[in-house]
Amino acid sequence: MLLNMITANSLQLVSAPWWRVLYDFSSLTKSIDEGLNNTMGHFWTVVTEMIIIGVLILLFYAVIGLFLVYAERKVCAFMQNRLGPNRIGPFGIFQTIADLIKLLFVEMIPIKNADGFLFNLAPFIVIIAGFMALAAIPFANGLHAIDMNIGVLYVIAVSSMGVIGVLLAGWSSNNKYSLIGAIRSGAQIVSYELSVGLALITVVILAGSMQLSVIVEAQRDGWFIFKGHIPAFIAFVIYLIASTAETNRGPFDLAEAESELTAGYHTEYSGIKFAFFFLAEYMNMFIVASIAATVFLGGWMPFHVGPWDGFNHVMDFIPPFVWYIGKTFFVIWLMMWFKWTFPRLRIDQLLTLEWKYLLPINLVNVLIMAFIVLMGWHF
Amino acid sequence: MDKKELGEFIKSTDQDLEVKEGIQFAEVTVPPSKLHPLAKMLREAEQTQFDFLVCISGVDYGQDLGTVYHLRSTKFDHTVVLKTRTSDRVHPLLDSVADIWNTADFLEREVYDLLGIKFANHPDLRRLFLDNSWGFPLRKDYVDDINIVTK
Amino acid sequence: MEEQVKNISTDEQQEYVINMGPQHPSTHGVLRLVVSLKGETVKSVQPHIGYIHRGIEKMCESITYPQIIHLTDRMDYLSAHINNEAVCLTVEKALQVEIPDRIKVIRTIMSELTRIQSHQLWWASFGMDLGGLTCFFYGLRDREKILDIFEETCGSRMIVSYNCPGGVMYDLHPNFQQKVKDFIKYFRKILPEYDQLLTGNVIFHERSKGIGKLSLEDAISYGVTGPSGRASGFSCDVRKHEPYSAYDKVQFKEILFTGGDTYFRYVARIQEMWESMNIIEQLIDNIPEGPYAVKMKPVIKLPEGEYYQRVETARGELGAYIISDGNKNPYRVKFRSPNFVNLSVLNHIAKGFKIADLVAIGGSLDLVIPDIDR
Amino acid sequence: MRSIINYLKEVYFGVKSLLVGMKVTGSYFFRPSTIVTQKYPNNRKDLVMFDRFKGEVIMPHNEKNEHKCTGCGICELNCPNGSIEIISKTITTEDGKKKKAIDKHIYRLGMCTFCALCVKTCPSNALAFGQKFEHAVFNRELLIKTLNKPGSQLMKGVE
Repeated sequence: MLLNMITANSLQLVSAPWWRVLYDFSSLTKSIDEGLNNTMGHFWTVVTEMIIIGVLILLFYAVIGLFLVYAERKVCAFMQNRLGPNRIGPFGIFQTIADLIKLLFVEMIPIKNADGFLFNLAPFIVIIAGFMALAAIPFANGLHAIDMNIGVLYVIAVSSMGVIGVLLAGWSSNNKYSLIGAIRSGAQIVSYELSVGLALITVVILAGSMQLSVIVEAQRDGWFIFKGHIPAFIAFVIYLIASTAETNRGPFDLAEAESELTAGYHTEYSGIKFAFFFLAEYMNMFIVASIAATVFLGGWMPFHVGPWDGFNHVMDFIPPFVWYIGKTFFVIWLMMWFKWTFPRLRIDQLLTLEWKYLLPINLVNVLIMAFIVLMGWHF
Repeated sequence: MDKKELGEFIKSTDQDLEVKEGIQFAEVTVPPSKLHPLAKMLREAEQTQFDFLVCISGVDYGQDLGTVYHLRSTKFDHTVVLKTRTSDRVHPLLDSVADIWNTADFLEREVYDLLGIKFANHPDLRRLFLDNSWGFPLRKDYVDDINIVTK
Repeated sequence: MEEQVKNISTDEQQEYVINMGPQHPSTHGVLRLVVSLKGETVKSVQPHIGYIHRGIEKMCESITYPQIIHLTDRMDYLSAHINNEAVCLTVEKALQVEIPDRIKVIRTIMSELTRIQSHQLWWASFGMDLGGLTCFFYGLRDREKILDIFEETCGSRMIVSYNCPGGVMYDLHPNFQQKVKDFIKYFRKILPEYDQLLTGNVIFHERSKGIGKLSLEDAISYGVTGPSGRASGFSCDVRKHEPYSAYDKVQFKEILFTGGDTYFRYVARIQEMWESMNIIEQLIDNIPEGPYAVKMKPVIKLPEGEYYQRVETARGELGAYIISDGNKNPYRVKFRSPNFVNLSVLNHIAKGFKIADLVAIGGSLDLVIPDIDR
Repeated sequence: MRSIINYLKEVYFGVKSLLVGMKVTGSYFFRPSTIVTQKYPNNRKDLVMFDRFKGEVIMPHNEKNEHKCTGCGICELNCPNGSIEIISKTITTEDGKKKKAIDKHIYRLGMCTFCALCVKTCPSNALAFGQKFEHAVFNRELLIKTLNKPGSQLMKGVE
């Protein structure tokens, strides 16, 4: 009944052909909102919308997580002269689904002397942090769960919440390797938060706003990575490095450090709880990549070159959502490339890299960027 | 120095030592009490400088238990073999050379583990491969009905 | 709950002890390291070994000399051919058998191929220890080519059992020469890639330079041989000092460095791969004609006496010490295995470094656990 | 000033070395032709092992179900781990003489280390290596094999 009404309403309001929606989701979302408001009170509208968005994000989370695991395995396989998963389905595309089913049915081993409550809580904290960050990301024109005016700040704040889960997991496992991994992770994320923040601030200075939709809109005539001269590019590189470190991925995967700490903070986890950590790692990667895409590479904005109108029209023809996904996956691919090329850093070198190299460069970079903006030298 | 000169040199330091020209190397048979001083002398003497202890092999000679030391000098590239044996099969005790060559630490632990020869003044004489309850398998009188299968 | 807190709390006196192994990704086998930590800094490392102690020395006392050879394969399985050679040379020395040149050359080529494949696997696993997983696959990919050459000639890939007293088991396969040449040509192109991926990498430099420094005096005193010893300047290459097989006929450098840290142990092995290729190239085109094995008696009995033969495996000096009482079985066989001795230095050089460095140092010593336990 | 230049140099060479490494993996990523792994169970049909490959010890029989094993027991003696056992029987030959012959040549694949001593030392070349390499079975008993086929006989002219 409700669904019927929503679809009817939306179809009424969208007079243009259906594929127009692909280029601007705002009319669709607006019509859904209005339709709901007409049928029920304001409170229930909000509740229903929350449920819809929750379910959508949950599905998105699962699909993206599964796909990224598969993509990672294929990418690393190709870099290592291997075929990668190729058993289940054509080119092994159902491999991760099979893995997921296995993880669902696998026994969850209870840990003696583990702090049961915290042990069970930790994976949820990790995964909730990912969910919350996903809310603020503009996926396409008008496809945006909450458009906060402090979007960048919100994302930075929320995405670093995951470390609490990691620390809890490491501590409550009552395993020495886990504890070392968790403490490493704590030190690592606390330091790299700085670089992530400062790299984003460089762009915030350029855009003049923290609202992600405004930042995307400001890149209509050119992405910030091109508009911002060299400082924006440096900020992008620093953001890539720091966000790789923040997501605990190689070459900064010290918290897991397979050859040193077996599996680090999630050594003792099994079954679906392990799957949560596993999924959260890929989801965090997706989130940082999509922020990089949004802030530096123009989000869902197509690639435009100033005076070339014909070229710009062709670019406009590709839907914004595809642009967004494409850019995000490009950044993810870069991060995978890092992981499968470099050896791991040591914990003190990791901190040296942050405090001796990234932070000073970043601070100087912010200054230069502020100067450029002040003088109006940017495009 | 070749094996003949080495033998003569060692003989000149102590007339009581039994020096034999073996097939490959000069072989010196030392009583257990003289082992450590001789080893120290060979390590430090200007002409020999045996600074590299190649290996310590424990041998069960039937009546006696003994150890064989292969020493080499990295400077002169000559080798000498020291042999010592003790007839005490219950509490065999030899002097440790771990203070002269660091590598003797592990090599002596191996000998102790497999033959039960104890080394006095060894820094950390524990069994290496086997359990404490295990016998000493490289002895000729070692019997193990479960693990040794004879055709 | 209270008990739990007591277990976790660490005060100044209490050491944070972790067990690395026996099942641990970085020990490449069943080696158990009891590591005392202060924070992340290693205070002491106690190796606990013996998980795969099979009593090879005891077993050798009850079997004949040709049968011993297949057991030596299983000590240092990565330099299986060279281990075989140690026993064969000892037996031949004792019986004073004159070995024709062809056999010597075949053995030398095979030994050097073994050395290359061992170093390739080491490179692969060392990269993995440092966290660069791609190295593992590149190393194994190239090693596969050598294993194919082995398989074609010897019938098996890793544990070849190709040597026998008096020669080798089979003649070289007709394709052997061409395949080895192809491999050398291929590997000369690929080896610079190893350098690009790892040797030149700034992260690798940070991880390896100055880590686990072993001085020359300590290297000699601890008896660390092989590339690990030579990285400290310990001139211990048996191939140079006491040439066996055809090593006196070829020109090659002994790779010596004075740094003695993880980085130089790494570079020493990379350089050895180049040198091994040089040696093979000198020999592969002029393998003399002749029989591939000398006719030996069906039952080999060594004359009474003691025989010691050392060879240079991929990891250091392997000594085979055989005491014979004139029977067809040896009276006592002792193998001076390089890994066992190299392991003893681990505590000395890993002290004061981080856990991650311990893994790197362990990897750079290139330990093969079955050779330690025997 | 010098320290700043050194600092920048360090950053430059560091980044450069990282890019060199990334070039290697990246170039392989775009060259799928360099993939070396095989889809093993699928390519089973065209998988040819080398002719000297030591898969298992077999006793070749000719089309008349005859083998060359005289039952001398040299392989049993030479086997280092006792994986060969020969059970012999006494048969009466055509000209009425009693003769020792092989009843069962038992070969324990599970204990075999493929040292090739039995094949090498066999005086009548009765043993050889087979090419089969997929030996996994569910029951350990199945690894104990009788090499001579039932009803087989000694080949004429082999002593």
